[in-house]
Amino acid sequence: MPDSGAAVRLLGEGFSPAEEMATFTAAHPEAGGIVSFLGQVRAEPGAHAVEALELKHYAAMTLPGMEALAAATRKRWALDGLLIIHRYGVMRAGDPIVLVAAAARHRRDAFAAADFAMDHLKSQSWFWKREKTASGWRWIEPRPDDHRDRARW
Amino acid sequence: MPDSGAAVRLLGEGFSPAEEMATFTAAHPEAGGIVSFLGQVRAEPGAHAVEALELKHYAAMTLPGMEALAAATRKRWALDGLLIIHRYGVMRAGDPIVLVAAAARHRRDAFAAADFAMDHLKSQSWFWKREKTASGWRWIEPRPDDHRDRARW
Amino acid sequence: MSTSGLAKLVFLGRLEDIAGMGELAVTPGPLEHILAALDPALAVELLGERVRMALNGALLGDNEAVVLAEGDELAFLPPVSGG
Amino acid sequence: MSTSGLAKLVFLGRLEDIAGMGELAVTPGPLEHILAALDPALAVELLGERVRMALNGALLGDNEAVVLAEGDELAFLPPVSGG
Repeated sequence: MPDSGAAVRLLGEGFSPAEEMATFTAAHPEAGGIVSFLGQVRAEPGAHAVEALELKHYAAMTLPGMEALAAATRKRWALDGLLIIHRYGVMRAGDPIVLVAAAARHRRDAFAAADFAMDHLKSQSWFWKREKTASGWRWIEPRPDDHRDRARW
Repeated sequence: MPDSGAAVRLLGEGFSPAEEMATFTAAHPEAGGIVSFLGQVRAEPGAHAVEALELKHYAAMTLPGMEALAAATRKRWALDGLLIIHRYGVMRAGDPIVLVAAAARHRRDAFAAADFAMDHLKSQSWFWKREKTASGWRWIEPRPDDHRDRARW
Repeated sequence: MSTSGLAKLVFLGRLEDIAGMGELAVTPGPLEHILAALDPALAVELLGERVRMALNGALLGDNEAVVLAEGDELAFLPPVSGG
Repeated sequence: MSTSGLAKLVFLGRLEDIAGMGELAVTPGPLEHILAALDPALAVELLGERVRMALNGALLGDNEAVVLAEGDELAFLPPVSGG
């Protein structure tokens, strides 16, 4: 959607957050501020270590839902640009999962837009997550926090 | 301050936000989320275009003040790491001015810490700014917004 | 078996594990007839109150009667994982 | 002129432009004596109510009496620019 200035991508392969941020920043010289959120697979030592994480999506709904969220975010705040990248598939410790970046003339808009997009991505996007630990694969249930986060807006 | 996990730098030369973010991210594999704010010199076309921006600091106070802000930010939220980089000197359109990044286990802590640090950097740090336009250099006065931003916390 | 003339069920998240498959081609018709032909343990999970349904990518309301036509895709969506 | 035996005034932001210099070596003593020896137009600006003072890097309170000793550095800080 080049006209809307929102770039939304659902990726089955790894990506480089630093490269994506450099490209996004270079594309928005008119923005005074850029806020980003990077979510990555947490590296945790010990018995509860997650060896792998898998995110499943549903082609008919996941990307369309992300695009609707991007449109709603851009409508709510005055942004110069918005980037939403989300992985699916199997990931390991340190792999990036999600990158959201909002470019705006005013700092407060950029912070609020990135925060809003993340709360809704986490609580409403059509992703199902399972984790592999020493005891095998386990599906992850939603946390009460997710609904509380979304209710902030 | 390697022990506190806060890196605070006051730079007279340009820097690469993408490289800084890549290094910071690689240093915090235990963090699930990293929020960053990048402030850059806005490129504006037309008669009001800013040809150059100069930030002056005061050696006896500016960096010590940034370090105190970093310590206060780390004390207030549960962070794995905090990065604050600020430029001084003459900059041109597109040049990075400030980069703040907060790494945390929980997304909300990372957002709040970066937002808090930026509000205080902008309203309380010892920087004086002047802009060069077609009509010459002009000192920039504080905006009422800065005090309102700081009063949020 | 050709899939022409059929509809499709899609099982997401843990429902895929329970079903032992991600998709199932079914004969079009009222949903209750389709579910009646499945393993009852799976049917119970599919009708769980936290499982939502989407027909051809559009979420359905709680009490909508569902009749699948040829080519329809009905997805069963357990709660998303958040995080 | 050697700076030994002297104190220093530091002018920040627009005060540097008004002073025409960033720093000025002065004879130690009470601040009012030092200001009295400056260009009156500059002295008025330095005493502006939005200008704060810092002695050797530490902010001073509003009505603190200031007496500079040898080697002291007194900075005049206009409001920061924010943004």
